[in-house]
Amino acid sequence: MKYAFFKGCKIPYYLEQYGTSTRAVLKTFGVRLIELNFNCCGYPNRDLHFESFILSAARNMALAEKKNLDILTPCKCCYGSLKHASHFLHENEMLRKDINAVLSREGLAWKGKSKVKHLLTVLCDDIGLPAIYASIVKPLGELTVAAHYGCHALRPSNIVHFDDPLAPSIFEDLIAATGAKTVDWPRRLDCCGNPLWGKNNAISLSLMRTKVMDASESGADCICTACTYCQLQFDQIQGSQASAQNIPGTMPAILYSQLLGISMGLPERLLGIKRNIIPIEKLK
Amino acid sequence: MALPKSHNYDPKHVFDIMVIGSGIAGMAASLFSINRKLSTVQAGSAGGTLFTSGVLDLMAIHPIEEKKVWSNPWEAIAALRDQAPLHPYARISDEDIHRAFEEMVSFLNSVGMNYRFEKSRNVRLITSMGTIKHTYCVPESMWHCIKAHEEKAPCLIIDFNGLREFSGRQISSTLQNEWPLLRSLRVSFPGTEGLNEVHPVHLAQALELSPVRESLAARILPEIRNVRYAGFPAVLGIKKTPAICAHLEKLLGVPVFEIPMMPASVPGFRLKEVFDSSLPPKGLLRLIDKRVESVTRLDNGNFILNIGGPHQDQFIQARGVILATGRFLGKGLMSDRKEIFEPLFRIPVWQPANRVSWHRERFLDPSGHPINSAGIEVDDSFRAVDGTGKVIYDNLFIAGSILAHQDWIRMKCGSGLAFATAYAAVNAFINNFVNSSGRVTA
Amino acid sequence: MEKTLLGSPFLYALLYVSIGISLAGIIFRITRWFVVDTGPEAGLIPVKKRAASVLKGMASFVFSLKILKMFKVFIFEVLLQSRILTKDFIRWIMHFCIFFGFTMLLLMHALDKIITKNVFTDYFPTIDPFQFLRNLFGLMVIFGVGIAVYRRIRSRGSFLATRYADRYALVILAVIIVSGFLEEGVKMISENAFNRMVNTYLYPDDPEDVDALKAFSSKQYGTVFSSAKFNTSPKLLAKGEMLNKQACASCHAPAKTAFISYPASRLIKPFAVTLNKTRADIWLYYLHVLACFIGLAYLPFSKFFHLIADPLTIAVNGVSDPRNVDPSTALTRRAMELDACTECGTCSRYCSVSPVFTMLHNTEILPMHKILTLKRLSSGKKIGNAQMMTISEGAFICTTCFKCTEVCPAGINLQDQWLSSRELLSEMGHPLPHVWLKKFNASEWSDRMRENESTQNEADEGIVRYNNLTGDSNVFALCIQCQTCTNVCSVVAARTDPRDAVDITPHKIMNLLRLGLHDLTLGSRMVWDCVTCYQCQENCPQGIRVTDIIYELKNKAYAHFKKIDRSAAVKEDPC
Amino acid sequence: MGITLQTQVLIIGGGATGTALARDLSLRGVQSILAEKDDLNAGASGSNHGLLHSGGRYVSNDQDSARECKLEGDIIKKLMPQCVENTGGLFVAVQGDDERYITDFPSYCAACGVPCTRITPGEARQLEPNLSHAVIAAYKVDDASIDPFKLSLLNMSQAVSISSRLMRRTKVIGFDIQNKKIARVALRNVDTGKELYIQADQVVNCSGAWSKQVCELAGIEIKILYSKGTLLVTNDRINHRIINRLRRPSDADILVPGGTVSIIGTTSIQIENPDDIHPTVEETDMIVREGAAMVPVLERTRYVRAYCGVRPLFLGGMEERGKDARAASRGFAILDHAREGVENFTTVTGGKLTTFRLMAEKTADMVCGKMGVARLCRTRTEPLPSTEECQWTEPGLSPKKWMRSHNTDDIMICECEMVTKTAIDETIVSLRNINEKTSLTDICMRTRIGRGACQGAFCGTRALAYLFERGEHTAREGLADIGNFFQERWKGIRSILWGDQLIQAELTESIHCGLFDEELYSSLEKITD
Repeated sequence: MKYAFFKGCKIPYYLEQYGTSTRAVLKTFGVRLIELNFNCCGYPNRDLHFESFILSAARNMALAEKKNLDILTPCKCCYGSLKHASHFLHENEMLRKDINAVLSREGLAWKGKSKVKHLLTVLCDDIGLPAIYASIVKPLGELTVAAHYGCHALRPSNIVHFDDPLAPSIFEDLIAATGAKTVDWPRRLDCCGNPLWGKNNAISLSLMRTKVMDASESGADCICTACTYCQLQFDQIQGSQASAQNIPGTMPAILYSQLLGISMGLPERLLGIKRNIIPIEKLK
Repeated sequence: MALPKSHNYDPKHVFDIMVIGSGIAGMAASLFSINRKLSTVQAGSAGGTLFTSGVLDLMAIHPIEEKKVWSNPWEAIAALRDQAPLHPYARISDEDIHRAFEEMVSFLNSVGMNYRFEKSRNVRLITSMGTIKHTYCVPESMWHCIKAHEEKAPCLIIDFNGLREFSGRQISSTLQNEWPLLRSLRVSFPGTEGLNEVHPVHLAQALELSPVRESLAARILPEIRNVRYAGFPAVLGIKKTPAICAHLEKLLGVPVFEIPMMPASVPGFRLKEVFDSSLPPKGLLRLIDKRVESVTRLDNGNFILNIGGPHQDQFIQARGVILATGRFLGKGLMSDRKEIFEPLFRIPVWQPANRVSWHRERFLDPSGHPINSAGIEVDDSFRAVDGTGKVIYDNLFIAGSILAHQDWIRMKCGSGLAFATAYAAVNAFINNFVNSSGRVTA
Repeated sequence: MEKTLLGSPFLYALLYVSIGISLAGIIFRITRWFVVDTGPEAGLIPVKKRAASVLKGMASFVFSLKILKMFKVFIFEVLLQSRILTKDFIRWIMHFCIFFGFTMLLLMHALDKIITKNVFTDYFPTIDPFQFLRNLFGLMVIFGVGIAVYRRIRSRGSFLATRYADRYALVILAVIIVSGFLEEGVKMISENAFNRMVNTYLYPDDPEDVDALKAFSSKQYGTVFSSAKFNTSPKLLAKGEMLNKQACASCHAPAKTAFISYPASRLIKPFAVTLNKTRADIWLYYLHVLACFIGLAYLPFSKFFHLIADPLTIAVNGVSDPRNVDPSTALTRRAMELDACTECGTCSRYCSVSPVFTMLHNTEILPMHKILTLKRLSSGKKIGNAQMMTISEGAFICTTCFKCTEVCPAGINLQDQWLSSRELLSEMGHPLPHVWLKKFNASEWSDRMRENESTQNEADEGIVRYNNLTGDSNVFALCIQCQTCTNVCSVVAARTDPRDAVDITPHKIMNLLRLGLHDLTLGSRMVWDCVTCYQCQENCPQGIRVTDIIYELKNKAYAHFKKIDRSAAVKEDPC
Repeated sequence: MGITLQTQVLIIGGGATGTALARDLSLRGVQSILAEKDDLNAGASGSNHGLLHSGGRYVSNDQDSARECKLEGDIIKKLMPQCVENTGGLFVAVQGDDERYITDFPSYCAACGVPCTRITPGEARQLEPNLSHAVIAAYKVDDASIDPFKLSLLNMSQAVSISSRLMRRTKVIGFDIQNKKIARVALRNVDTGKELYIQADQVVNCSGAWSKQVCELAGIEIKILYSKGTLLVTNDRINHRIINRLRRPSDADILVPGGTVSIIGTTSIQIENPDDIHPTVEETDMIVREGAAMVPVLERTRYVRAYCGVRPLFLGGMEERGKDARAASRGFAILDHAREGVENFTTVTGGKLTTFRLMAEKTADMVCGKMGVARLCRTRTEPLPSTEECQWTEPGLSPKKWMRSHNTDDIMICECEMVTKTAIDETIVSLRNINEKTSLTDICMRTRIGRGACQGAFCGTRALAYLFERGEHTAREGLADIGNFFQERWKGIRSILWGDQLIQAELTESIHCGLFDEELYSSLEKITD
C-alpha cells in the first residue's frame, strides 16, 4: 500500500511524535508514505476566505492526483477540510473551473481522482482489524480509554463519510484491538475546544474541561485522540494550564498511533511517548 | 459476521428490510426487524424522534368530539374497533399491540432508559402547561409525578432562571384548585448565574456531572422542609437519567420527578440518543441524514433505493420496505395548494375532498381536523392499497402516523400506533417472505 | 614605475579609508543587533543584559562539546553551503562559483603580497599556475554572476524580488572582474609595458636585440608596436626567443594560459595603438582597484553583509534547538537573523499558505516579505494603521508550519520570528481577526458597516459568487423554531459570562437572517466563537446548513470589517 | 344598573379615524371618551395593506381620492415619520394588461397632481429582482408603507395623555334619545357583561364597518356597502418598494413590503354582515395566482398568515353606480344626523387609511362647530409624538434594541420575531394605565409576538409562562387565554396551510394538543365573534 502522507501544518513543529509514530506503525503493515510538497489544508482560512480555503485544499489533492496517490492524513481537521473542499468542487462547476485555472499555472489540475483517507479509516478498512489484532504483541489489558472522535472527521456525515455520525464505532473497534478497554462517555462526540484556542480561551478551556471531567467520571484512564489539534488541546494545552494554575485531576491524552505502537511493541524512540506532556501512570 | 458499518458496508449486500423514516415508528420497525435477525438498513433524517415528548401514549380519547377519556386504554381500543373499523388499531389484536409495547419498552429498559406503565390503565400526567396529559407509559423519572398528583401530596416544583419554557408558578397556579399543596421555587442553575437564557439540553448535559448535581441540590435543600416530592423540568440528564434521579433523591431526601415540557425537549433527545447509539451495535445499518431520493423495483420485486448523498449516491437493495416516514413534519406526506401526496413512492393518499375541508374553523375544535386522518390506506398486513383496496406492492409496508383514518394527536395513540403498526408490518414481512427454515426468500 | 603605481600613497590612502569605513560599518551593524526591538521581550531586557547574556552564551558554548558540532556545521553548511545544495542545485552552483572564485581571488591575487608570496616563494603573478588560476577564478565569478542575472530575469515575481541591493552587488562584482581581465589583456598588448620591462630587465649588448625581442613578443604575447620597422626573419625570432628565455620567461608564462585575458587582448588588438597612447593599462588598473575599494567600503551597507551575518546565523542556529528559544539572547539573535536574510525567496517558495496569497494578493502573507516588514518594524519606522492591518493579516494567516525555517539557506529561525512578531503585533493592537473582532459587539459592528456601506457591496460580490446561503431565504425559511441547533451547541452551553450570553444563538441567526438583519449577525460572538463542530447542521431536523451559514457569515464579516478603520468613532443606530 | 360617565364627546370605534379624532379633539381642548367593542384597529384599520397611497391607484377612477391621497400622504410622511417607511412604489404592467391604460396612466396622474416617472422594465427589475420577466411597463411613484397599529396606538396615547379616555371591549348597546338629542348611551363590557352609561354633548360614530349597526341603534338608516378584502403575509420580505399592478384597481394587485415581511392583496368580495369574517381558501388561492403574475416568487414562497377586513363603502346617493364595490368611491362621508332628527349624533364613514387624519379633522370641525368650540385643527401642523410602549409593532425593532442595549437580564420571549420581555412589560404597563388586564392577544397586537413563522406555538407558551411569573395570570385564566390566542392566530393561518406552514401547524397541534391536551380545556375560551 502507498499513500501520499499529508502531515498538516502542526505536526512538524508542535507534534512530531504523531508523524513519527504514524510512520512507524504503518511501516510494520508495509504501508509506504510518500511526502509531497503539500501546503496548508485550508481549514484555518475557511473562517476568512472561502476561495483561499478551496485553493489550498485543491492544490494538495491535485499534487496527489499527479502522482496517482490517495491521501492519508492523521489529522481530522485536515481530513475534514480536504473532504469539504472536494465536496464543494464536485458540487460547483464554476468554482471548479476557477480553481483549476489557478492550479494550471503550476501545471496542476483537480479532477477528484484521488481519495482522501484518515489514518483510522486506513487502519480499519484498508489494513483491516484482523491484521491489526495479529500485530499485537503486548495487549494493554489494564488500560481504560475514552475514545475522542473529533468533530471534523465525523460531521457532517454526508460530506466526510467517516462513520455513523451519531453512533460511530470505528475508534472503539481499533482501540479494542490494542487490548485496552473503552468507555461509553456522554461527551465523546463533542468538540475538544481547540478551534477556539487563542481566539476565546475561556470557552476553549471550558469545553476541554467538561470533556475531561466527563471522561474521568466515566472511568477512563486516558483520552485517546487521532487528530493533531485534539491531541494538542488535551495534552499540551491541558498540561500547560494544569501546571500554570496547578489544577489537579488532569487527564492524560495519547495518540492512537502511539497506543497501537506500544501494543505492537515498537521502540519508544519512534513513538515519542515521552514527548507527551501528561504521562499515563498505567503505561509506566 | 461483522456488522455492516456505515463507513464500509458492502454496497452489493441485499438487505431483508429497508426502513425509511427515523421517527418512533421507524425506530420501532428497525428494532423489531433486527430482533428477528433480519438484515436491516434504515434511512432518515437525524432529528426523527426529537419532537417526541418522551411519554408513550397507547389510546386515551374516543370519540374525540365527545372528549371521552378512557381510564382503560384497551376498552378504548375495543370501542374504536367497532365504531371506527378503518383505524389501524382495528387491524391488530390486543395481544400484538401489547407485545409490541412490551418489546419496545423492554428494549428501552435494557439500554438504561427505564419506562413504567400498568397493563390496563391510562395515567394522568402533569405537563409544564399545567394541564393533565392522559397517557399510558412514562419514563421512570416521571412516575412519581403521577403518584404525587394522585396523592395531592405537598410538593415543590423547581424551575430555573432563564428556562423560558417552564414556569413552576404557572403549573402550581393553574392547578391550585385541585392541588393546593403544590408550591414552586425558582433557582439559578449552577454555572448559569445571570444568564438571560438557558437551554434544556445543556442543563441535562451539565447534570451528568456529579459536582453540578451537588451544588444544585444545595440550592434547593433549604426549601424542601416538609414537602414530600420535588418536581423538575424534564432536564435530568440524557444518558444517565436513572442514576441522576437516584443521586438527587439521595441529596434531597425526597422522591424527585420530571415534568414533560415543550419540544424539542430533553426526553426527545434521550430517545434519539438511545436509538442512535443502541440500534447500530445490534446490527442496524443507519444511513443518517440521507433522504431516499428515488426508488426502482426489480423484476424479482426487490426495491433499489437511491440514497441521496452528494455525488456518491448509494444504492441499497432490499427485499422489503417499511415506510415509516411520518406525516408532514416527517416529510412522509407533503402538500401543495391543491393536494396531499406521498413524495417517495407516489402511492395514493386518502384525504379530504379539498383544502377547504382540511382544517376546521376552530383550532381546538374537539372533533379534530380532517387532515389529520389523511394518509396511506393499507390492508390487514399493512401493505399500501390504492383507492380500490388493491395492494400496490406486496413488499411495501406502511407503519406509523402516515397511516390514514387515525388522529393520533387527539386520540392520544401516537406511540402505541407506531409500535403496533411497525410490529405488524415486520411480522407481515416475515409471514410473506420468510419460509419456515427462517431463510429469507427473494 | 610599476612600484610607484601600486604604492602610490593616494591609493594606499584610499585603501585605508575604505577598510576604515568597512570596519566601522560592520561594528555599527553588529552593535545594532543588541539594540533594536525584535520581539515582545523588548523593553523587558536592557541592552547591557542582552550583550552580557550573549557573551555568557558564547563562553559557555566554547567550553562545551557543541564546538565539534559547530565545526561540522561550518564545513558543510557555511563553506559547502549544503543547505542550498539540497534545495536548488543551479542556485548552489551560482552561489558557490561567486563565493569560491571571489574568495580565492581575494586570497591569492589581492592579498598576494601578504599570503601567496609567503606560501610560494617563487610567486610571480604572471607565471603559471597563478596566471591560469586567476583567470579561472575570475571566470567562476563571472559565470556565477551570469547565472544570478539570468535567474533574476527569468523567475521574476513575488517569490524572488530583485531590488537595488541585488543589482548593486552584481554590478560591482562584474566591474571588478571584467576590469581585471581587461587590464591584463591591455598589458599584454601594451608597448609601454614592453618598453618598461625592456628598460628594466634587458641589458642589450646588440642593438638588434630589442628588435628581436619585439618581434618575438609580438608573436608570443601579441604586443603591438607603433613602429614595426624590423623584418621578422626566423633568425631574428630565434634570437628573440633566446633573449626572452634569458630575460622574461622566468616571470612571464606564455600569455595563452591566461585563457580569458589573452583572447580579450586579441579582441582589443585593433585599438591597441590608441589604448597604448591613452595608457589604458593604467586607468583600467585604477578602475579595478577602485571598484574593489568601493566594494570593500560599502560591504557592511550592502547585500555583501550577509558574508558576515549568514555564517554567524548558520553557526548559532546550527547548534541551538529551534523549539526552545532562550529569551535572553532571542532579541539579539533575531536582529542578526534579519541581517542574514538575503531575500533569496526560498521560504516563500515553500510556504504552506502561498495559495492563500494567490487568492488574497497580500504579500505580507509570504515569509520573505514578512522578514522585510520585520526589518522595517525593528528599525522603528512609523507604519500606518491600514498597513498594520495588512501586516497582521499576513502574520496570522501563517500556520507556523515550520517549513520555511527548515528550508532557509541562511539558517534563520523563521518560526521564532513569526511567533514573536505575532505577540508583538497583538501588543500593538493588531491581533488575529477573531480577537480584534471582539473589540465591538454585533450591533456596534452593524453601526460601523452602515457608515461604510459603500465598501460593502463589492465585498459581498466575491462571496456570493459561489454560494449565497445567507442571501437565499429558501435556505433558512425551513426553520421551524425548534431550537435543536442551539440545544446541541456546546459553545452556547459553555457560556458563563452573562455579557457573552446576551449574544445570539444558532437559531437566532436563522431568525435574524429571515428578518433581513444580516448585519446584526456578522459581528456576533456566536459566529466568531463557533467551533465548527457541525453538531447543529448534523442534527437540524429540517436539514438547514447551519454551520455552513455561519462560515459564510464569517467570510462576509471579515471581507467587510477588514475594510473598516477600527479606531474611527461612529454614530449609533437611532432604533 | 351601571355607573354613568360624563364627557364632551363620545367616540364610538377605535380604528384609525376614531383614535385620530380623539387626538384631534383633545388637541383642541375637547374632552372625549373612546368606546371600542374589541380592541384598537380590530376592524379594517388593522386589516389592510398598511399602504400610504401616492394616489396613483385612484387616478383613473376616483380623482378626488387621488388628490386627497397625495396631500394627506405628504402631511403624514412629514408629521408621523415614525409610522412610515418611505419605500417608494412601482406600478408595473405585465403581458396582457390593458395597453391603453398603460399609455394613459401618466396623463391621469398629471391630472391629479400625482408625480410619476416611467422606467424601462429592465430598470424595474433592477430595483425589484423578484419582478416577473413578463413586465412590459413600469412607473415610479411615491407610495410608502405605514404601520397602522403604531399609528392608532400613538394617536390614542397622545389623546389619553391630554384629556381623552379609552374604553376597550366596551360595546354600545343602545341610545337614549330625548327631544332630538342622545341623552345618554348605554354600553356593555363584552367580557364582564357589566353595563354602564355615558352622557355626552356629542356622539360620533366612527365604527367603520359597524357604523350601520350603530346608526340603527339610533333608528337611523344609512346605506353602506360591505366589501371584504383579504391579504396574505409572506415569511420574509421579498420586495423593497410597493409594487402595484398597472391596471384599473382589481384583485391581488398590490404587494406591500412591511418591515420584515411582504403583504399581497387584496380581494374585494361583497358581504352582507361585517361580523365573523375570515379569509377563505378560495380567496387565498386567487391572491397567490394573481400576485404571481406580477411577482412569480409568490407562487413558491412561504406564507405565515392571511387576514381580512371589511371596507365600509358609503353609497349615499350613488346607488346608480350599481353594486360594484370597486366602482364605489373610496372617498369618505360625514353624516350630520340632525337631518334624521338626532342633533348631537354624527357618523363618519367610508374613506381609507391614507386619509384618516383628514376625516378626523373634518369631523372634529363639524363637532366643534356644533359645540361652539372655535379652536382650529392642530393635527395638520403638529408632529405626532412617539412613546416607548407604542413602538413595538415595528418589525425588527426588538432584536435591534435587544442587541444594542446588551442588557443581561432581558429575556427573549418570541424567537421568530425576536421580541423581548421588555416589550411585554411596557405593553402591560400601557394597558394598566387604562386599568386593564393583559392578554396574549393584546400583546400580540402591540408587539410582534405570535406574528412570526411559529404563529405562537413556541412564543405563546413562553409568553404565557412569563405572564404567570409576573402574576398577570392566575389559575385557569392562562389556559383560556392561550386558547383564545391560538384561535385568534388560527383565523389567520387556516387558509394558508400548505407546504412549510402546514408542517408548522402540525407541529403546533402536536405540541399543544398532542402533549398538553389543551383541546380538552377548549370550553374555557370565550367564543369570540
